[in-house]
Amino acid sequence: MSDGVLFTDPPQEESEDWDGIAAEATVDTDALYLELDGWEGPLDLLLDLARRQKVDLREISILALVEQYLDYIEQAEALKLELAADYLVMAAWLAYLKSAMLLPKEEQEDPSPEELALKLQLRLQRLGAMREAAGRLMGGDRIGRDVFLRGSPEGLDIVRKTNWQCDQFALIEAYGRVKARTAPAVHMVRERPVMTLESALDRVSNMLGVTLEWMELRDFLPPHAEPRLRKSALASSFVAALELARLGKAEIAQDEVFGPMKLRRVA
Amino acid sequence: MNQLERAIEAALFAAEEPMSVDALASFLGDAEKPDVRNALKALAETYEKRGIHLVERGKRWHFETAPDLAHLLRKEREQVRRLSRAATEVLAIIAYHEPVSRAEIESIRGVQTSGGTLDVLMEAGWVKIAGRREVPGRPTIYATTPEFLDHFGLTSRRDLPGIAELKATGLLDPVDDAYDDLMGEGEEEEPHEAPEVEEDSTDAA
Amino acid sequence: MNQLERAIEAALFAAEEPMSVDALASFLGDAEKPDVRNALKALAETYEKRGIHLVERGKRWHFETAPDLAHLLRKEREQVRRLSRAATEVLAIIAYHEPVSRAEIESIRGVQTSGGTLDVLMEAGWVKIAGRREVPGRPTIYATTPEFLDHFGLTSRRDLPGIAELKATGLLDPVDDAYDDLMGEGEEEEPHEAPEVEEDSTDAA
Repeated sequence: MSDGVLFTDPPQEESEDWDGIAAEATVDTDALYLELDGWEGPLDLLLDLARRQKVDLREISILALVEQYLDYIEQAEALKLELAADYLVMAAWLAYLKSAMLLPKEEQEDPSPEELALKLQLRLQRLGAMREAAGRLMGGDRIGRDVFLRGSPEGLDIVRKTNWQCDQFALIEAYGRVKARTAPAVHMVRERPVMTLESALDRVSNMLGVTLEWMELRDFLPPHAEPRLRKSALASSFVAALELARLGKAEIAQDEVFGPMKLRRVA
Repeated sequence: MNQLERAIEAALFAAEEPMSVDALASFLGDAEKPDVRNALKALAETYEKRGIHLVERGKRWHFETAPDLAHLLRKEREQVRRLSRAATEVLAIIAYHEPVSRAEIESIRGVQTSGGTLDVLMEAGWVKIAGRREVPGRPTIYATTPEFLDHFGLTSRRDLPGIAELKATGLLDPVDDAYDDLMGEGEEEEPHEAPEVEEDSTDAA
Repeated sequence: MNQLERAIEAALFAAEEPMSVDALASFLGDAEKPDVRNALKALAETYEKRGIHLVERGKRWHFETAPDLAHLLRKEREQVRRLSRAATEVLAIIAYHEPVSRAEIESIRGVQTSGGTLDVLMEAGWVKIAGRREVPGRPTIYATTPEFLDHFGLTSRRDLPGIAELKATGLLDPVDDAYDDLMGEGEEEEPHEAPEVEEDSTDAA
């Protein structure tokens, strides 16, 4: 690093990107200026004061810097400006540093004032370097300001193409499926040996009319019927018996659970 | 290459719309129109053999990519997908009955067929529009393509098994009969309560 | 001019985003990456003196207008959004120190950084969260993006103005390290509040 390289005044055109703070541009060194709102913290102010000494930061007199800062804060207070707390904290710390630097060395405690001063100097150097770098970065060829991209790019077409897969078997099977599904459906209703409730009702009430004696439900079933018809007849006759009982045309009796159900006409 | 050419090149590149000679001349401040015209011609010549061309369209100039590179600038991304069950059925019906209208397809399938299904088959290159049927409404009719035969390994449509063969292989048996056959004798005749569902499982392996 | 150069020229011209060598090679189908790289270099050279330049920014290539024509093209164009001084500084610190935590940024600036500043930079697409530092508290660390290089016209982070000198003079090192260096050997073992920053190796070509 050559002397002064880091802290040459940034090129003027950069200031257009700096948001209204522009300490270098607006400040007249001789005039009283207070821009505490503009400085982002005490370090910022210190850096600005340091740059006013117009020497390389490595050779800056920390003592002089401290005095300027304290003067500055004093002026601000005289003007009854509200000072952010961190400016005052820094002022206190710098006042301590100043007194320590003025005292004979032997009485110093660790860390030494030289160390503190050096570290402050190092910090200012780093901040200054970054500020300089930011200026140069902003001064580069920026898209939309210095260089321009294609106004209306066509864009690259990405065409999605589907490669459909199917095979002969699937095709034939599908046709079979359609054919099978839509073949005219002929429903053959098988004849079943059943006794309907109506016929059971007729049959039971007719048979009841013959006698006044108790008859077992079984006796109402058609004799010699095949087993499936017999089952159906039993179910229908049972319901018919219940229906006749409900209508008051018949009485039902059963002596024991699961015993034979008996039926007779109501006289 | 002179400064005017450079400026025109940059201006046309960055412009959002094609620019006329007038627009260019006024944009570039003090440029004379004949100079602009000459510069445009020189630029167009320079670009003639490149990947970008400078062209005049309706008196306005702009850059565009060379027409012969169009195929390169369109990237096709292929994606393998299995034909859905519904599409397979429609394809089969077209293959067996072609040429066939959509209404006929629907009547054979017994379910409505979405237009998307036919689009898929046409996109796949297996089905094409084969004209219109000369009946009221002049419906579009569909047929299979040579690519269809190709893809399915058929020499001609006659290679498709006939109804008799389908029957022999059991492919025409209603599902319940086939079930009964498998189960011995069918004691219970079950009602077919579930209506045919239009399936659209694209990835049914 | 060969076909590959023409194709690359056309593709980059038509593309809406900068393209990497990889993207170009895969887009152009069967192009070999070394060939693409050579073609890009040849093209960049061809355009060097023209009104349009072909440039590499963070490993991605795009066309842009020549910087010296800025004065012609700038008019009527919307100005680039202005960054506040705070945002500018934070961006520079991130770019020169990346990846870097907010505490480290603040220690360099000597002032608290509002979250809004980082948000602005992230919204602009120039800064991204680059993970967390594996130290107590696991602070979030930030780094710049390819769009940052793009926007500021940098080929890679090594192109950052003055970064080599800053590195050589130790101005990118934490204050305590620099102090120890100055003192010869560090007599007092001081805690490094800002741990050594790992150099981002992604753009070290």
